[in-house]
Amino acid sequence: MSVPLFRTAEKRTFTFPGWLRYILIGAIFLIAWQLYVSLSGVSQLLIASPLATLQALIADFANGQLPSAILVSLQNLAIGMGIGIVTGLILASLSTFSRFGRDLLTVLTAVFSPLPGIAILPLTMLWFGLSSSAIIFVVVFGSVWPISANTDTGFRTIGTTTRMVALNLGLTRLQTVRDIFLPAALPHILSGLRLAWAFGWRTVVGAEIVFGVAGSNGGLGWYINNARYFLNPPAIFAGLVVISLLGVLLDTLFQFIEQQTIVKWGMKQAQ
Amino acid sequence: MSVPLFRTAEKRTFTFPGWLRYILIGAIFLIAWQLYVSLSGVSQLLIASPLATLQALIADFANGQLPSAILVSLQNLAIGMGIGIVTGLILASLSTFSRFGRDLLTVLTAVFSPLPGIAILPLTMLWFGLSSSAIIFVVVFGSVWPISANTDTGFRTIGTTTRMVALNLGLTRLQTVRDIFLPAALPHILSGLRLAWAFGWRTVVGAEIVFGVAGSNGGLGWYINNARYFLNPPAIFAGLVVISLLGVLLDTLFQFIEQQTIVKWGMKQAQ
Amino acid sequence: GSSSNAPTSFTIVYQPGLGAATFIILKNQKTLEKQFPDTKIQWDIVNSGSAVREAVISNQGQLGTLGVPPFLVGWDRGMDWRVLLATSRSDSWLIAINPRFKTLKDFGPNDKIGVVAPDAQQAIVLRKAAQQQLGNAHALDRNLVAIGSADGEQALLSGQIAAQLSGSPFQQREIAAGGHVVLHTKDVFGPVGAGLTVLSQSFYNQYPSFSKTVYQDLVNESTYVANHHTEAAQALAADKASGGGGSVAQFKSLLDDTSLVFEKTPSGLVAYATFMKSIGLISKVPGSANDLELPTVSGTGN
Amino acid sequence: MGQPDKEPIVQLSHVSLAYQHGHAQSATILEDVTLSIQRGEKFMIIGPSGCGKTTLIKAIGGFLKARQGEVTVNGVPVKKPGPDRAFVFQDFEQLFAWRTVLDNIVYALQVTKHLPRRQAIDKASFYLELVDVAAAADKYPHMLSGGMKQRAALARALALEPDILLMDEPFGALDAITRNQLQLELNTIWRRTGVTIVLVTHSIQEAVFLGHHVLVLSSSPARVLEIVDTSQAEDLDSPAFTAHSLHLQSLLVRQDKDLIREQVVPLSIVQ
Amino acid sequence: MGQPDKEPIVQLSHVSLAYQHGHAQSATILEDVTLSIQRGEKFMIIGPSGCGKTTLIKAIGGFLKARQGEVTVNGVPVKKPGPDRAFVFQDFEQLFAWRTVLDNIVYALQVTKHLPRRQAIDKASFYLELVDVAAAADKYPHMLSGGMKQRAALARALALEPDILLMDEPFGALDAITRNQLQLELNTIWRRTGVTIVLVTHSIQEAVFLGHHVLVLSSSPARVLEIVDTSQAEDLDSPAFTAHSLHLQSLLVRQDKDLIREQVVPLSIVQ
Ligand SMILES: Nc1ncnc2c1ncn2[C@@H]1O[C@H](COP(=O)(O)OP(=O)(O)OP(=O)(O)O)[C@@H](O)[C@H]1O
Ligand SMILES: Nc1ncnc2c1ncn2[C@@H]1O[C@H](COP(=O)(O)OP(=O)(O)OP(=O)(O)O)[C@@H](O)[C@H]1O
Ligand SMILES: [Mg+2]
Ligand SMILES: [Mg+2]
Repeated sequence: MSVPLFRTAEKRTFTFPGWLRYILIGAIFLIAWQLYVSLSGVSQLLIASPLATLQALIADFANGQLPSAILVSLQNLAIGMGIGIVTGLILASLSTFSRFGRDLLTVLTAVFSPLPGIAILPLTMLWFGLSSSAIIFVVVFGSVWPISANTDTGFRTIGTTTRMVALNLGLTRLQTVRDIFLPAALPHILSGLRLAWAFGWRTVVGAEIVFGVAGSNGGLGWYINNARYFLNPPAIFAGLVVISLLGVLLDTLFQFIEQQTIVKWGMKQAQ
Repeated sequence: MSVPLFRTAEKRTFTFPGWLRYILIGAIFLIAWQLYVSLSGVSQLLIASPLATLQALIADFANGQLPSAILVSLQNLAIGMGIGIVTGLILASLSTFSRFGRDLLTVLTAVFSPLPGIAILPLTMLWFGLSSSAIIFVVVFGSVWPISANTDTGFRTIGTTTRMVALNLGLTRLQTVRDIFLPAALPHILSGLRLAWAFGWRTVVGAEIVFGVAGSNGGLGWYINNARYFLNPPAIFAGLVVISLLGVLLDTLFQFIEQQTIVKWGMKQAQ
Repeated sequence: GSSSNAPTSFTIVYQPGLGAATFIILKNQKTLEKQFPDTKIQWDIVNSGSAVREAVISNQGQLGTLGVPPFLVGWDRGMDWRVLLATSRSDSWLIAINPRFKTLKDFGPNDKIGVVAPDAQQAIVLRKAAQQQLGNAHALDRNLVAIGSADGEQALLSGQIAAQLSGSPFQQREIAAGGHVVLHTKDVFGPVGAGLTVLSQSFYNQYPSFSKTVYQDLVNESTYVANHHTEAAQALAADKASGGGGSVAQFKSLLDDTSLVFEKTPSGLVAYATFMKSIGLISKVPGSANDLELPTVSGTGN
Repeated sequence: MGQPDKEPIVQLSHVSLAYQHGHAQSATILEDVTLSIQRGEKFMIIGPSGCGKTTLIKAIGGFLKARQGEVTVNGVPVKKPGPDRAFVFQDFEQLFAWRTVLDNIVYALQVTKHLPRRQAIDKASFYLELVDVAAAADKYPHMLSGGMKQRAALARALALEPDILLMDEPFGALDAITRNQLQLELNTIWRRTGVTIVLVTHSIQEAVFLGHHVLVLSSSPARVLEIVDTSQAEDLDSPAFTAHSLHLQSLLVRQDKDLIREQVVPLSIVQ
Repeated sequence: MGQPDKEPIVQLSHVSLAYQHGHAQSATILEDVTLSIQRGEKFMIIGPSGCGKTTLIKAIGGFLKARQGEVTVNGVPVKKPGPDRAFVFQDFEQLFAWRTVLDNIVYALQVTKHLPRRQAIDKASFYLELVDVAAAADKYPHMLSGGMKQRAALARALALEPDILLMDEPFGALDAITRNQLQLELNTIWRRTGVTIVLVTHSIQEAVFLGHHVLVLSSSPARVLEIVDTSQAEDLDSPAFTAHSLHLQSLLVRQDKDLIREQVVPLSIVQ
């Protein structure tokens, strides 16, 4: 077979399929974890074993506590990230086409991106009330900067020739952004989205933990915090595992998107 | 003058220098803030005016509280990010050169990057004790993923020809990474560093807020949190302003680095 | 009930824990909803006194529960809130695992003591105790660590901190894990210092009858809880938001413990304020407890 | 082949060009260029490598602003690029990586001519057929050979049916047969549509064979050496053809005197 | 010019090549190619655009693995690329954007030959002088014209003083004079060093003039049409030269029969 030799092709004689390799690594990880808990003599009040975690997972899935917590968090996340993505893309586009937009993005990113969402939660509450809007706002705040920063970098690293072709076709600004800049910057944008999602999650969970706005419908952060409050490490770990699993799921989705776009277009090496 | 017309060249007849435009935008921002506080009738217990903030800034700079808080936070951040950067670059490099490295990075990123540092603080505490090491660890944890993810994307979007030239020169892996991949992926890496710094900050401040090691050596997060507990909004805002100003400072540094590298090399359009 | 003199919406902001039992039962029985069908009653749970304070300042909540010191800080900074009634009176214990710690004198400069927050009742008590036993209110400032109760419990058990001053149910679990009591808060200020239920003066003035009805409901539920530990434990165990997964038996034994009593009369207001002013945390002291109370409890507290 | 109309469509008067990098400016690339191109003529540009051919044709395309002097098209000063001046760039990255070859052309037709998709596909297919890339119509650009990319870009420019075709060494990567074939196709299209053609080439014979006028640039800083009227030299065997070729060659050789160190090979043969 | 040594340095036996994309595989590009290249000879590859010339030379360079058959260099199967087979790529992006032109060559010399910097600079300057890009030695690649980039890449390959020079249309973007000049330089270097040269070109005359053997590929899927011995045809005016040119031309034309629709222009002239 004629394979591009860009990466250690000699060794590629036989490989497991991707999912199997991931599961293998995961299994090794789980075993190490179980062994650490069983053998190190660490207090079971501090760290739960995989088995205990599994039990907690099953129990809290059965009684509906986890599903509803997941739903609440996901909903906050989805709304927040949706707004964050649109805002980030718009900011980056403005930044590309007008000097004022660029200055604004520079100042906004510099001033706001280092501010921790937690630190602005009290203000947020003032504006949005003791509701999930406050959490959604900090998620927007947490995801808009990675998206706009990555998109802006992506836009500004588009090759000169590509830019010139767009100009030659006499595209409107909207067309240029939608049809040229977005696809050309897609590797950057996807990597921004990946981060935005991860940090959006952090913000949702972190905000729920620190600030504990709950009402009857607390999310995953609330679930974890409660478990901590009542010293229930298996539930803490169950919450963390759920967060991770959702992460893995989303990662698969991202890989699929990459495969269908930038890898197919030759803009990025395959995984 | 012959100027590339890639951006609205017609309008570029006269422009203020960059710093002046930023200061202008900043000034407008400050005025809007002062007007909001003065005119909206919002409780001064929740939001401080720019003037009150300035007073608090001056007072707490004079009595040494802020300088020492800044120092503590910056120190935690610098150590944490240093470790995070090196780890991130190593992970991305391993991921490029070995299938196992790639699988490992994929699994690690998917599993760990969505976990909020705050949620793992209790574990961290268990491993590192109630010292700044615990905070440093969560900073590492917070900065390693944006760096490794961006670097990995950068590595994998390097052009085929560039890769082939490196192969043709028969470079060792170390040489390939150091001399080819790192500079070629620099736009991505810098955008990852920018984010890592922003999120590193968030983590430091967030961790200090949640986890506040008090006494004489509290950082900025502790400072803000203390101000919040004792209902002192000007000090809260003074803390936020300091964080932002440090952000602006670092942003200037990043722009300078970009100017001296990827802009000079034609890999990125100038600001 | 009369709804003519009621607000259109009313938000109650409370904190999780055993003291929340009163509110959970009030919520479950929908007493207020029945009395005021035209008022939108909302329940929000937040996890610190300062969050309650922020909710009330921004008028996102009207009725809040919090400890004496955060209440006093708010009052000192000009909030117009007053005490509607007390919720509970608790005794918190300073617990250490290492037998070396018998009194405050045994704590060296590196022995950390965990408290929930720098403005929490526990932090104030510890300073007062330092004043009494060591002659300097700030003698232990360097030892203080702000750490959530749950994290603090873990830190104590794993030896990261030398002692922890929190409350139920953490202190009972810490004792069960081999800890011993170094200090009772009731030994420092006396058996005072309570969880407070507060309301703004202006709200009370605008809706006096509504406020009085809420007060009466809370008094009723508080009495009910005090006399029906089993039912209260069931409510706590069932309410995942504020109870959080404990079993009925666990809650029952915590309620049976005498370190927390459902006490309606505010206490310790003046004592705490006097001390907090003396160490510079607030700038004024009320002439009497009466200055801090709404007519519902006027003249009963101290 | 007939004479072009005697009406200037492109005019440059005393044009100087240079590149701008931030605030620095390169040395002058082209100095004091004055020329006019008649509507419907085929205007060739030749000159030593690196002299400024690309720079000049980019200025006509509107991608560079003149430092001095003025470029007009149809009597109007050139302000920006547009699809009335379809451009074929010198390098291989001018197709959009995220569209198939066919879709690259279809897209260009849709945005510039607002053709319905069906019609755009027909037209695109026609031109792909013409340049013999129809077999790769559904491939993504990164799967094409260098010559195929150039031909596809040519097809896109032709499909736009512009007033002026600006081509920067469009046949540079083609073998003799394909190149010859495309020269003939270009002539056919020109005869049918009367399009004005400006073409940069490094082949003297191509210039004489295709062009009505050949602009010879000196080496840098480039000036106009001569504009040779070759409209009568269409017959390859005519003495005029040979005379023109030798004349152009001598003009170029004079420029490169110092380069010629060894035997001088008849250029008309070895190239 | 003398005869090359009668010792094969490159051998292909029954080699088939195809491209791999993830798990999919392209149609066969080259089929059953068998050939051998003698040490010290100049071996030319011609064929219609898109037939597989680049693919073939990349396989010799070690960038592609044969699907069937074997490629050996010095009797050893080719496993990966190396600086003993210096490669000049077809496209313009083969210089490292982050190094000046001079530094590109200096770097290559330092990593492959471990020359001290001083000496590397001398050698690099010498070769830049040779290809006449010395004036741009301190520029970054993005400031170079297409032809200058190609010449700089050529200088880098020459500077490596390899066993085998693999060149993919190295003179494609050059004007006649520069091209001729470099052909002569190449001959000089070849005579001095006895390097084996494999060169892809689209010019029949270049092939006959430079080459000892000319491999003619058919259009896709490409096969070996004929390997013509042109070692005796070095004199441009000799009948052998003309005969070989006409023969190669007829081989190519046969391939492209269907392409030729109009008049057939003598290829030796118009190209
Ligand atoms: N990465 C790739 N993936 C799939 N197919 C490819 C790839 N690169 C080239 N091809 C196909 O392989 C064939 C030969 O391409 P190659 O680049 O070898 O041609 P070439 O002879 O060098 O042409 P040219 O003279 O135009 O450079 C073409 O049909 C092309 O579409
Ligand atoms: N972006 C740029 N910045 C600065 N100088 C540049 C830039 N692009 C080109 N130049 C310089 O301008 C001069 C002319 O370049 P140009 O690309 O116009 O040459 P050309 O005639 O097209 O050459 P070729 O035939 O090799 O393509 C060269 O000396 C080159 O170094
Ligand atoms: Mg050019
Ligand atoms: Mg090729």
